[in-house]
Amino acid sequence: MTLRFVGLRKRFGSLIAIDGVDLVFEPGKITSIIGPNGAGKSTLINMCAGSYKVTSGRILFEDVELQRLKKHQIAGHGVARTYQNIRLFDGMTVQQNLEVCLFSSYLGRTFAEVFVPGVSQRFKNERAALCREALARFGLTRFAETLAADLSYGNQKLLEIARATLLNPKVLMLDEPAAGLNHGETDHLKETLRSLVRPDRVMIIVEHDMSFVMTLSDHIFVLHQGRLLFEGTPAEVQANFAVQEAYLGSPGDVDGIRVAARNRANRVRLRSNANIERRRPAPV
Amino acid sequence: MTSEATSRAVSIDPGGKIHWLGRVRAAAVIVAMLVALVYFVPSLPTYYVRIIDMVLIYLLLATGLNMVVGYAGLLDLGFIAFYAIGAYSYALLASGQFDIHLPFGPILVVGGGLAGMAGVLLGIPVLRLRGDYLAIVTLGFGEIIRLLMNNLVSVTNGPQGISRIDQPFLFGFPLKTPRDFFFILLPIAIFAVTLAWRLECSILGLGWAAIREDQDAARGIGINTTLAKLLAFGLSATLGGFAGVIFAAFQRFVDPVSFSFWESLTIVLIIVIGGVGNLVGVVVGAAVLIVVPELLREYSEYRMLLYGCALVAIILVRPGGIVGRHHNPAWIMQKLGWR
Amino acid sequence: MLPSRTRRSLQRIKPVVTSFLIQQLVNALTIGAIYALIALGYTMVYGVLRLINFAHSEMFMVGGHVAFFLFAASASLSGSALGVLVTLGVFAATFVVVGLLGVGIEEAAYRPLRRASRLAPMLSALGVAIVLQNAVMLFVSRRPLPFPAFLPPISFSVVGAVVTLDQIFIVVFAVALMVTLAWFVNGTTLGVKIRAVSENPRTAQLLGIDVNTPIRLIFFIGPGLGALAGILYASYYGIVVFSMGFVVGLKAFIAAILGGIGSISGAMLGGFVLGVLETFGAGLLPKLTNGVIGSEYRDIFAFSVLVLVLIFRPAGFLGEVVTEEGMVYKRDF
Amino acid sequence: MIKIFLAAVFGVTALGASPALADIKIGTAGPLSNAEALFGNTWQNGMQLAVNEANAAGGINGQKLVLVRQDDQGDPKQGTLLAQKFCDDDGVLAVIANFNSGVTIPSSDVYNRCGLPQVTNSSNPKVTQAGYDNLFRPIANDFMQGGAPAAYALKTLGAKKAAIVQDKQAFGDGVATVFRQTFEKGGGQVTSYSGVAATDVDFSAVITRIKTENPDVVYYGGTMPGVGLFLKQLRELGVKSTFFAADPAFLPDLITTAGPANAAGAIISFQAPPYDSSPKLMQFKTDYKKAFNDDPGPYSAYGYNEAAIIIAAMKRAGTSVTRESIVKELHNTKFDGLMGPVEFDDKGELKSPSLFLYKVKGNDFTLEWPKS
Repeated sequence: MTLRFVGLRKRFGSLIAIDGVDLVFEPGKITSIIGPNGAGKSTLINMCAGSYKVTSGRILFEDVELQRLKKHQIAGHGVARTYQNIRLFDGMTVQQNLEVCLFSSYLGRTFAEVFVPGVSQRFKNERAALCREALARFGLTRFAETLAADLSYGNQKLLEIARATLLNPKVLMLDEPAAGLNHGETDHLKETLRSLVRPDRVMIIVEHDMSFVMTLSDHIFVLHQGRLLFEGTPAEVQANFAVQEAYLGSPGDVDGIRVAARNRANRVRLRSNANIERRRPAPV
Repeated sequence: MTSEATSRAVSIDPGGKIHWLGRVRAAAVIVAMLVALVYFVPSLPTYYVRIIDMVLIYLLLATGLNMVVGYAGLLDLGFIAFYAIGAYSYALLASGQFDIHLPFGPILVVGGGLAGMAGVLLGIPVLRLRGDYLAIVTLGFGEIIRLLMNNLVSVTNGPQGISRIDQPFLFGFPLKTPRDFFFILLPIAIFAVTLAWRLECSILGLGWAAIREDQDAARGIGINTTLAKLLAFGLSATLGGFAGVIFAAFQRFVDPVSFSFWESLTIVLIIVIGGVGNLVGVVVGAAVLIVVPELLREYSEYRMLLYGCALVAIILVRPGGIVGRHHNPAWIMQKLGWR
Repeated sequence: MLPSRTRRSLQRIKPVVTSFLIQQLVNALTIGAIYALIALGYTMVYGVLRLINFAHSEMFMVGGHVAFFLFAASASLSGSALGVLVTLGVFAATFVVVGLLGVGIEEAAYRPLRRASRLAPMLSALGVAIVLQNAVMLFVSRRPLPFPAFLPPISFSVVGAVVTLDQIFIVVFAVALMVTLAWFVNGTTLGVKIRAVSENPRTAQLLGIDVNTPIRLIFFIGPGLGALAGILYASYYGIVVFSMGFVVGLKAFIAAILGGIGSISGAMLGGFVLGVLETFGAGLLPKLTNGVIGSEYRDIFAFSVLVLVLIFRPAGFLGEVVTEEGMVYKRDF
Repeated sequence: MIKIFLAAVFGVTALGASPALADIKIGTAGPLSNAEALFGNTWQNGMQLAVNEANAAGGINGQKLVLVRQDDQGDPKQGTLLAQKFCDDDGVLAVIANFNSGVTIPSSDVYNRCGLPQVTNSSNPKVTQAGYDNLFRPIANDFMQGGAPAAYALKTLGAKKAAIVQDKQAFGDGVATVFRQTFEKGGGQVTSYSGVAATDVDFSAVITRIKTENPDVVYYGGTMPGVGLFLKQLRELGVKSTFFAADPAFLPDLITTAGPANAAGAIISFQAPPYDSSPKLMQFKTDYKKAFNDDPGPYSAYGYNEAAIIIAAMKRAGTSVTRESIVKELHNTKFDGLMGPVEFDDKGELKSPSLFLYKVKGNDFTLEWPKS
């Protein structure tokens, strides 16, 4: 039931983003990956989810080598993720954003759904029921009919997580869930995430907000320049000198508020770049 | 956009409680309208019936294309190829060309099947392409098919076309006049539109919408985009094939001229002018794009000039299509009281 | 060791073959140059608005007609020493007239649709194309009009191949225009603005560039070049006719795609490549296959190449590589 | 533009020909807004001329004749739609349709179903295949059009080798095929049989290939402007072979397009004797020029002839001018038309089709065959 990265490497052209990382993620825990910008945190998630091709090494989960699979197959194995820059189906309603997650389990029955009278309504109700839980858990019930694009930033983040949970994943990877949320939202998010822990679920969080990470995680991996710098409990991490070096360049203050603040600033810039890279400009 | 359409369709009445009264009323209205149609149309002058037949044929085509363009967001500029395949399969299997004379019914199935297969086969190589790149490749495919029809003289009789195609029979009744064809076309069109609507509301339709919105994220939640896209290509092509078979049986003559790039554009025009992704729009668009040129008949050679102006005018006035996004079948059904 | 007769006959055939190949190459370059010129218009507009401008082919056709009447009007002068000047004048005038027409069309038919889905302007362009073509047919002429040749009918013989002066002129002129354009886009401030807008309109706007100026400019230059192509084409083939736009336009657009849509040098390359492909398909394939594949398979051949190129290199020869995600924009449909 | 659109939709009868009830309508459908617009338009002008003359002479039993000109864009689909439109309009007693064989074949089914007398200008042999009783073709079919030049090339010119080019349209393909068959049957050798596109303007590749075959004659099956451009480039690339083309090329534009020097010696088949050969034709030419201040198109004379044949039949029908009576009368047509005597066999084909070969000399066409 554990997820392990074995000798994982990723290179973009000349740049080596991940340089031989071996990690083991235990189910039933919240494991966080932290590290300064460009440490390769998101790259790990992207490789695990199949968004990036693995240069070398293996990703083992339930005796399956995930890196050999196609993206949707990986998802089919119960690996779900959220994105650093939110990727919802903007033109669809919240309800649909969730419902479509049940695609693979219902596709086989499409014929019945289309041709057998009544069946479609039954399936719809089944799916609606499943969605209702998720909606309720993330407090999105009253937005069910809103277009995802029209949601507030915070709710969009929640919806993205909700969408991931609807695949009831055995591996749940969240890429900066707290980014850009205000205090209240962050606390609420924390509660929600805790409630998502299952004994048979690996939960991975990539996050810059130190206070968030420290209070939420059971185990932390610290990445630095594509290598594993340190791993341990929040306490151990906070106590560790190397980590402070890597992060602040100066020892002392690790309560992370300032760090988080600075990194959030960086991140905003990062995201806007990412947007431009990801898709060519919309027409004028 | 199909979003609100499906939303209404899926989330009316979470409890799934059925309002029988409303349903009965809606059903009654629809049946009444159908009866009126079936009673009224044949009493029109044959010329109008023929126009309506044409509208229905193009409605079939547009419904098919709408699955690819409107639902899955894959721009296809070569859709006419499948129409051509359908038409030629009837022309070859029911004419003196090879002296094969199969009945209409089976060929309808065969033609649809062949077109569907072609749709999948042409779909496989272009799975990686999207947007205008896909559009151009499909344009290329469309032209290649037409040129093949024009050049493989030994098979298709080239530019001369295939004439004297058999009179189609259905259940022993000959299909001669436009009226006969109206009675065949109407149910087929209704079937096609209903099918499309049910698909739009089904999980497959949702999957297509997700691919249209963000293909990568769609894969991320386990949608097999390859399969979904090929289904879209195949299903739409099949409808195109049906339309083709009927067209050939209707005209009793096929030649490559009828399958030019311009025809492909006409079908795209239909769905865009009606309202992309909205079946009601498709119906309206088909009606407009076929009827307007006929209205302009009286202007003789000035016709196309006015037609062009009309196109630009319509697009400028309603860039999103004549029919608004949320005026979809679900909306109509609700207005009729179906809940 | 071949029997001597065969060898002699081979020696006799050789020059024939070479002259044949050279002749075909000349043909290819000429038609290619014209395709390239028209392709520029498509590629510029597409580069900025991501719009397949179906009306561009009609700009080419209108250009031919405008020039026809300008030449007719100035016929009296053209004989004299002023001939060259007159010709240049006609070129310039046509460029301006059609350029302005292009700007007008953009104002009227495309700009209102900027916020709409990308299919809307494309189809509105289609409507404009229909209007222009029929307007010319109805109000100018149905007949193919004999277009004057502004160059003396001099032809040279290069190892048995016939090369006419206007063929040379067309290729040189086209290349010159494209070089100028490339310089304009890369070397001048206006050009930089154009590039900025085509890179990312939003950002350009944020940087305080008025998006409309570069766009107007593009809709002036693109059609203008198309019109010049129209003149070259008309004088080379000796006619202008209202229906000459659509097919040539489609081919030029394909050339633009082949070369890499959005790239000027790409359009150039694409034009020449398409010219070569067509000539090969019509001139050589039948010879190589002993008529098994006749010249009527030329277009199938050309289209197949297009399809293959796009499938394996969607960016075309010189376009910047596009990812699967990069091919589509949020507001596509 | 919106105004225009509304005007188009609501003011349907504003421009259009919507005749009073008493009028007798003759419908015609041809390409008026596509690449073949020139042919369709000048063809219909020819009919208009005949109709005008008939009206000037008092019409039919005092009833005025009206020519309803429609545009089928050479599209079979629209051809059948128009056929239905004419069928439904009881005022229409005869049609001259269609121009393209590909349109005539499907539309003839429709016309036949409503018994509307149909006189066609499509030369494809298949057109009369169905043996419809109401379908008449007062022109030579492709067999004549393609055969005569081939025979002439073999016998008179003693040609051995021919290169054939055709534009892959029903017409071009039809005549070219016949030319090929006749030429080969006559012992000639066809060095190459190439297809081009009707929309092509650059034939240099094909011509360069033909040059290497150095044939005695080159036959082009196709329409303008293709013919003119082909001929021009043929000469420019230094191919000296005798050039043959079919009647779409019987246009002054051929000479203007190709240039007199290049066009000189080209042989064009046409179904009417020279305009100056008979006063009737000269009259027609001048009348046409007067009416439309333009030279007749290649099919104007045919159009005039076809209309005249129908009008004659109407006259013979006497007091009861109906679709049936016109069909009956058309069958026993004995009419000395613009282009010689017109009689129909039981299949509706012209009994004694005539074909003339013209040679381009300077700026006009001079009769080459048959030498009278």
